[in-house]
Amino acid sequence: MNGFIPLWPDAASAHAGQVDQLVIAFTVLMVALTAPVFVLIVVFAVRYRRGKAANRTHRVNRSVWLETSWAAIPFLLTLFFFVWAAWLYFDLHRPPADAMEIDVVAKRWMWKFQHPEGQREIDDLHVPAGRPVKLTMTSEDVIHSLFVPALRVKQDVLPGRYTTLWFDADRPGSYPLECTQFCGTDHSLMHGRLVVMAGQDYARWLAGTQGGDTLAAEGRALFRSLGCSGCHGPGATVHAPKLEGLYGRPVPLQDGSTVTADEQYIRDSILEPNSRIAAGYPPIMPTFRNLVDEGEVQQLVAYIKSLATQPAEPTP
Amino acid sequence: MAERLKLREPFADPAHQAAADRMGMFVFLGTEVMLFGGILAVALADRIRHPEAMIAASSRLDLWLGGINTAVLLTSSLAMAIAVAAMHQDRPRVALGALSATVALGLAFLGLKALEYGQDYADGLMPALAPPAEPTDPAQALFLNLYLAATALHAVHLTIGIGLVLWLASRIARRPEEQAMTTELTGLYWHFVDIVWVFLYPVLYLVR
Amino acid sequence: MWSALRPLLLTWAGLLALLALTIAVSFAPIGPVKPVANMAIAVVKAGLVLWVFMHLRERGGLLRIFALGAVAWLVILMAMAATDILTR
Amino acid sequence: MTDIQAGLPASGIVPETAEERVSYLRAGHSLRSWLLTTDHKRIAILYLIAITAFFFIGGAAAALIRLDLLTPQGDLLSNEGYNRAFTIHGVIMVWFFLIPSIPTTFGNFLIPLMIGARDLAFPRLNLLSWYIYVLGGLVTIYVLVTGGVDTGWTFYTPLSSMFANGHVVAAAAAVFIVGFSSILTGLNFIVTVHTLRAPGMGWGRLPLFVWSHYATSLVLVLATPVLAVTLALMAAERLFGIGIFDPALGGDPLLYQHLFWFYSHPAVYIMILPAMGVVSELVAAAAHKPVFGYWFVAFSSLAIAVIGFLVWGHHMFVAGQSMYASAVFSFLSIAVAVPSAIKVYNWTATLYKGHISLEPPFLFAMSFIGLFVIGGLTGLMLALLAVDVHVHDTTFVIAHFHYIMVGGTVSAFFGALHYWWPKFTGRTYSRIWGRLSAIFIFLGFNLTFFPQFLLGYLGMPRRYHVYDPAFQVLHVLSTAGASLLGVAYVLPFAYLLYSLRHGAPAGPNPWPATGLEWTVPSPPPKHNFDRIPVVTEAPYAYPVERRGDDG
Repeated sequence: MNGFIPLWPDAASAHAGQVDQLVIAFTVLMVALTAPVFVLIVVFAVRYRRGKAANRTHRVNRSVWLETSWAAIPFLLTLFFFVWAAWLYFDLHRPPADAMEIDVVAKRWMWKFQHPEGQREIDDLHVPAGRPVKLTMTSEDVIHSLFVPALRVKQDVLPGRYTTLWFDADRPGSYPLECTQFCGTDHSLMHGRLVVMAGQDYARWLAGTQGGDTLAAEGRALFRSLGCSGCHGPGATVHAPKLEGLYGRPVPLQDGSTVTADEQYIRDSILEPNSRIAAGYPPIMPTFRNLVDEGEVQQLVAYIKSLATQPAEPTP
Repeated sequence: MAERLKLREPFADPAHQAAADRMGMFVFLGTEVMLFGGILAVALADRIRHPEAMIAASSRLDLWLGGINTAVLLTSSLAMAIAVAAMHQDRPRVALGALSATVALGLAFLGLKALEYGQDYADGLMPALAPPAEPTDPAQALFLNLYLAATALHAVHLTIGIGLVLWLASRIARRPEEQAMTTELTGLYWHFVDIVWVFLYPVLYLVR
Repeated sequence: MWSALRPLLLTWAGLLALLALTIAVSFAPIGPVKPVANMAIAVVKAGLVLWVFMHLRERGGLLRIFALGAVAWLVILMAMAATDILTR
Repeated sequence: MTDIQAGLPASGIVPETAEERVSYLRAGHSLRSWLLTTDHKRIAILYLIAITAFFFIGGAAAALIRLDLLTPQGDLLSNEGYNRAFTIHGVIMVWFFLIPSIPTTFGNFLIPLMIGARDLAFPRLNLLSWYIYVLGGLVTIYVLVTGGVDTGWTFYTPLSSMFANGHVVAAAAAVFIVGFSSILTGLNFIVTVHTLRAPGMGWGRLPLFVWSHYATSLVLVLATPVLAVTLALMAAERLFGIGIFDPALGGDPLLYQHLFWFYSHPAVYIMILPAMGVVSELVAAAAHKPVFGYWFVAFSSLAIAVIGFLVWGHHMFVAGQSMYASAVFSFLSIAVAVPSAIKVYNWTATLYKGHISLEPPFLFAMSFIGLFVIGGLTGLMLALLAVDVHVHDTTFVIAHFHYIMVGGTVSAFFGALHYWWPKFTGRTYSRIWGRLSAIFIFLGFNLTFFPQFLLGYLGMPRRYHVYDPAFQVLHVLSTAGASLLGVAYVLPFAYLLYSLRHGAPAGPNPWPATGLEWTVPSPPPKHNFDRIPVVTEAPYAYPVERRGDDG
């Protein structure tokens, strides 16, 4: 994005390159389909000017074949681009399993990022180059939208729900990161930088920043201080679902359906325990909606996910 | 049957004007279908996202009072239809009687509805207006809010309907010979408000 | 006059019967098909009111289209919104 | 116009002509005769005055926005001021200018004349619709004067219902009210076209202007009520705390977006369909030749109206909508572009072997075709899922819909104004100034909005008034274009109003063109036709000008 008038944004990921190819190819098709309209209007306006002699014989006022063809052909050509674009879009919605997980909380007019290693950042996000990164995002108030132009990715951040966004930035550099869903007074100020760093630079950055507990560790502390361990802990006597090995496993619900225990299910069970009650358990869990904010819920979710690897003991 | 109506600008022939008036009324009722349609769409969305909460909240509503109200409104529709038939048979006195029955039944519906609202208010079924002692489950509060919004909008339409019928009755009392068409149009509106309740009743009360 | 009232009274009786039916159906343990049954009965009741009380029986096809056209657009709104909510 | 070669009209005051003395303009001089009129022509004039006022208020807000964006830090307005400026610009332009512009002025005036009727089916409802419009307008002026609203014209919840601090409920009430004005206009047109066509005026003989207004009316009548109930629910949530979309209760903010866009995408077809009807008339009159493929163009209006209801999800590709639903909406959004492609190609084919004159209205029509094509194609690009992920909610989208709404609908509005002005007022205007304003509007418009395509792809978010300094040059170009556009828009009102006093009498058919409205005197008498005409031939039956024209 250099030069006196910037004309094309930087591309910092393979996906960005593919979107650029799609846009350029589609523009070529569009110019091909519409150049005749612009040219012919001018040509006809000159050649068939009122009062000017011209060969106006054989005027045809309808031709079903011609009209059907210039309706169908552009449609079919565009369908090819529809499939190409849909393929890229579906690819955006399927994060790789080994992606690095970063939790994001959007709050009126700032972005809060939480790295699994415990680092916390406001508005700026440091990520390693060449590794897929998956952002799990939620909002504490209104709808925001995380947009990184250099990666050609954008995803709205909704209150009361997790939305995800993943990217694999391969070119180190500092790229703008913005909020693109109008969220109130300082919507224009809710931007920051996505700093993509080469492997060792990122490691040095990680070491340099104050290495507090990892996200899961803070989650465990919260798990104990809020009293969750009283029911869900190993030595608990209360009949409550065991959380070891829960993450990613299908959970049978009381109304007979089953749901996989993803971040969304764990979050909902913390904030609205009665929404989807596990089968065979009484709905006695209190809501923690006013006790924890979204950032702390993400820490609890990180802790429960860290329990996924331990074997589940038989429930008492 | 010759259309008994007051001819007005651009129309020269009564049957032509009658057809236009009926078409205009049905197009207007089409817009009302889309207005209440928005609320039914919200109900469908809530039903898909929170099935058990919907069932739990709906079962807390007074099914029988709703049922009686539906019967009252259906009967008022009958009375309205009789009024329309009477006006087409040129029997204004019978029509006035039927219209007063329609108004009475309409007011009865509103009265029962107000009674029900009082009951709901006391039972904490209106979380937005009177937060109950022990807080209702959020998803149930969602349904109860929708119940309040939908029945309030319907009650507003019913009140407008009652106003229209009273205005119509006063016109028939003064000059009965030209009011057949106006009676039929008011009847169409009244029957539409009844149809809205025919759908609102199962959507709100019978979610079992 | 009586000949005009007869269809109205019959329709009214039909409507009340359908009301009783819909309440009864809501108690019957028929599980997932219940909302469909509720709506079907409501559609029949609405159809009766439209056909007899609103005299659609005596009206031409065009007016019937006008009377029922809007319902098609409502179905578009509900169906496409539901596809999103169900497959989210 | 052929007989008046001089560019400027005859100098000095032109006395009242015979037609004017008996025309609808002179049927009653008192204010009361205007404010209580049920004559569709007078109501059209009342609407023309009202929407022009709102056009300039909305335009002023746009000027504020463009001036504020001159500098990267946005020095003219505060954050709050900028948010309220673009919100009031959106609300006024969408609901108080674009949606009513062509149907309530040219639709009201011309549909009865074009189908051979003395008035619309419900004249009193027509006047009521104007009063409802004015009431909605007054509430909007109240909102504007007392501080405005800061939610954007889209009023997304939960921002609008729980966090915004402007006059959200009053703005929602204003839009709720003005919605009923559109419903009444749509209802009036549908019943009029069905019941008041002159003998012999079958559906195959309707001018395409009437076809497009019929399709617009279907959309008006079926979509607007959903907006009314959505804004009512949002206002209830804000005022009484009746949470319907409240995420804390488990409500779905996307449900608000589904209901809002179910109206708001068909609303953009309400804005463009009448413009397409105008352009069909202008292209036929410019080429002095029937429109190529009458039935295809007529049915493409209906197709746009119907398919327009199936595509709203393309506003929500990144909003958290399921990817399967997004794919369905993306496919249907590509399908909805097909009828528009038919129209554009058919208009171009109409010019082939015509007798093309470049009078001001026909210049506006050609600039419509050019700008609408660019707007339509960038719309197709936005319908592609992966592209929309990048450019959604950036100035690329702003440029796209301004190319269609300003490049399209406003150009067609000015084209219609210049084409039917002689019929409205019986006076002709200066053709030189007419052509100049068309050219200035075309240049100013492109200079304003083409840079915003580039800015959008570069990643300049929408509704931002602080931006990366590297974007400043493009913003300055855009603001320069906006100032040229602002001046160009004032020009027509100068020479058109001047023509009221000084314009030469236009006569019944100045262009000359076909259509029943050109068979009555200009300005037409109050009762339109002395005798209701009997239609015997197809529309656009232009006489063959030269031997062998028809081969």
